[in-house]
Amino acid sequence: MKFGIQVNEGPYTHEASVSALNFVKAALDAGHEIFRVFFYHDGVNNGTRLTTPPQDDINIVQSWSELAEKHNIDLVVCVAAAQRRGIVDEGEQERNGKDANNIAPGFRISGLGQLIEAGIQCDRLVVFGD
Amino acid sequence: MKFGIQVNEGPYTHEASVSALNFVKAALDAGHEIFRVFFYHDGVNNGTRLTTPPQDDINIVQSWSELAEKHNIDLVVCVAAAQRRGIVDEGEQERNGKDANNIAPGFRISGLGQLIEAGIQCDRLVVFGD
Amino acid sequence: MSDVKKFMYINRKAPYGTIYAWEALEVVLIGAAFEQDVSLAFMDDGVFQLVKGQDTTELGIKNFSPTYSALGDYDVNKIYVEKESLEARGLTLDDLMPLKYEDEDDDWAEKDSIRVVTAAEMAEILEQQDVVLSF
Amino acid sequence: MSDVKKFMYINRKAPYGTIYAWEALEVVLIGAAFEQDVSLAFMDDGVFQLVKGQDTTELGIKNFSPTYSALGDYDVNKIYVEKESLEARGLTLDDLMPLKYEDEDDDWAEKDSIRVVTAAEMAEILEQQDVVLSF
Amino acid sequence: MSTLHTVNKSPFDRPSLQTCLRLAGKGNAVLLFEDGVYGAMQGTAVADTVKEALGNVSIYVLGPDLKARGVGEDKLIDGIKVVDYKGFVDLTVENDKVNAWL
Amino acid sequence: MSTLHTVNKSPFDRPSLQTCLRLAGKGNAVLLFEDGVYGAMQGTAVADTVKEALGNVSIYVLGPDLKARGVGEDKLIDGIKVVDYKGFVDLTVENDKVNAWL
Repeated sequence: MKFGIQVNEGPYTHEASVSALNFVKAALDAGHEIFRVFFYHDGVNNGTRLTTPPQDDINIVQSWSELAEKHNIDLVVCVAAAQRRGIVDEGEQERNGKDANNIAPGFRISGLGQLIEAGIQCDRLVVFGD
Repeated sequence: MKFGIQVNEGPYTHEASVSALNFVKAALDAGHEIFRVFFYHDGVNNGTRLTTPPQDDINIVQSWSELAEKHNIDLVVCVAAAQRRGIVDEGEQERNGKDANNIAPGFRISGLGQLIEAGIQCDRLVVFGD
Repeated sequence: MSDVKKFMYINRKAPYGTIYAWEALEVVLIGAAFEQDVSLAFMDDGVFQLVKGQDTTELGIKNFSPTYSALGDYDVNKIYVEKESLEARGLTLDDLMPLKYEDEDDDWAEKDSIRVVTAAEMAEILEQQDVVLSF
Repeated sequence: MSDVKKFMYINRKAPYGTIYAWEALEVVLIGAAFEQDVSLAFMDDGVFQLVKGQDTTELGIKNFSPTYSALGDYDVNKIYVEKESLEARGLTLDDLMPLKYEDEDDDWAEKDSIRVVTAAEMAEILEQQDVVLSF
Repeated sequence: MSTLHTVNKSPFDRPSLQTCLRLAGKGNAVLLFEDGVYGAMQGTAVADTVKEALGNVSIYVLGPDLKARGVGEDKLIDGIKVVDYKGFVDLTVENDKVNAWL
Repeated sequence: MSTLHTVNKSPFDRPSLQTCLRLAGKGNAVLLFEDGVYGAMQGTAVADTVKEALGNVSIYVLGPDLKARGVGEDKLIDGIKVVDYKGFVDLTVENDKVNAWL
């Protein structure tokens, strides 16, 4: 079965990211397809490579990046939500005249249409948030 | 009177940043001193210069930076909270082996002791959060 | 399943205190371009989003409430408000913005988009959906 | 005002669902070095922070509950838990971790840090504080 | 010592107001702001609790947050006073400390 | 069409569980996870509401979230079933859609 996942909260602050990670892993283990993970609201903060979490805790950003690479999962950060919160890739850096970017490997920034498309294309959309 | 301010939530996501900004402005107008604004939890996200908010809305990060410059206010971002959330200055960039930083003008990263010190030194500590 | 899915956006949070209400509306506006069968539900503190007379001037932040009135132009005209949530908050339909749309199947007559429904009716409406987005 | 202030940390949120409980504890640990008069209050869902037997292995995240047991070593030993909040959640003192400290004024006798107090008693304790940090 | 309690949560969404009113000392002040202003409205499911509390504490509500939410002052429970941000600052000065019920 | 409702909020902190149970259709499934697992406990202020709802919907609770919070399975209301993440995924498959009560 084809799943779309929406993540609305930032890592560590709220359990939503970890729940989504565990759900995605379990769905993959059961042979399902993850069509896309869409990061909205503070969920966009899952996509910064500048975090340095405590060594005795999970590295959430890295877990997403590794999962994306291993299973070729589409991790999409909403551009409007990202602009408000300072998540920037090279394209956004140039477009908005910023002097740095912070997007993590495996994530891409795109529009809200990607969420609607996930809703249309997937058999199930599962939302994790606050 | 001497005020310490604690901000626990990120800009836009929660009204706390705007409430704190409006409170600080009103306190300054009334002739009070702002000893320090301490950003904790998701409040550290007030301190990234990489935001590009919509042009028809308040620019919260810039409002803090301007206020800090005009009134010489100490804006302190908690280092532990910042590491979890990817807010990085030059020192943190070097220490944690990051390839970029995103701290906004007028903010500095320091320890939780700065919050306790504000509690000890100030006549009033006012907390804005969720 | 047909090509058109029934999309339901559930709004349960008050405006301004947090950004969920505004960012949910941004999804609805983008989603309108995809020509799906769209409904909005307002319950719990979400009903406060529709209260008329919002004025954010003194806070210095954007007032996004006029956007609700534009929903009709985007063919988003099924807006369900739970009666029980209104009542617990001391509100009636008169306290809400008068959201309208022009019905192309009825000679472009202007009609009300908001329908106040009971919890039991809302439960039935929810059952009929294909995709539920929650804010 | 004396050099020592009465600091109260108010904990009202459940652990793990959000980070407030854990980051509040980090403030308490740092604050302990400042030799102020420290108390902690647990009310509403904050009482869940003290429930014994927490095991986060299957979630794959850090279990920070052992840190509460270390508070006594930091001279943080006034831990007030509101009775009404416990009762609404079906909890008793037996469900909580047995937090202890050694009383240096009483020949290092081991004593309980947790004191279950009524809302009326909690109100009085709050009145006596100089600085309140809320999480 | 007198305390200013601040409540920024909707009383329909969180227990903050209820807990604040249960634990506020006699004669204390309570300021409702952000989504907390909904607690100042007449005719709601919590209005009776708030009216009763007015016998124990003074209750204030932040005008700019009321206006943002379209809540007219004619909709407020009698005895609740509207203040602006300057009034908020004054309340923190008049009381000995601030307790935020987040 | 059958719906899986997910509730990730403590019933003592938010109205999510109450609203979910008010609006869930007969025969629907409800999964309690994250802070929502507190709604599955016996002897609480909301336990009677949850017990009553068991006549209308099936209620599940996520084991890993229970363990994290130190809530033993012996503390659960009779009739609530414990699932792991695989069970969570299965529930989303068995039902036609998922409605998250955030």
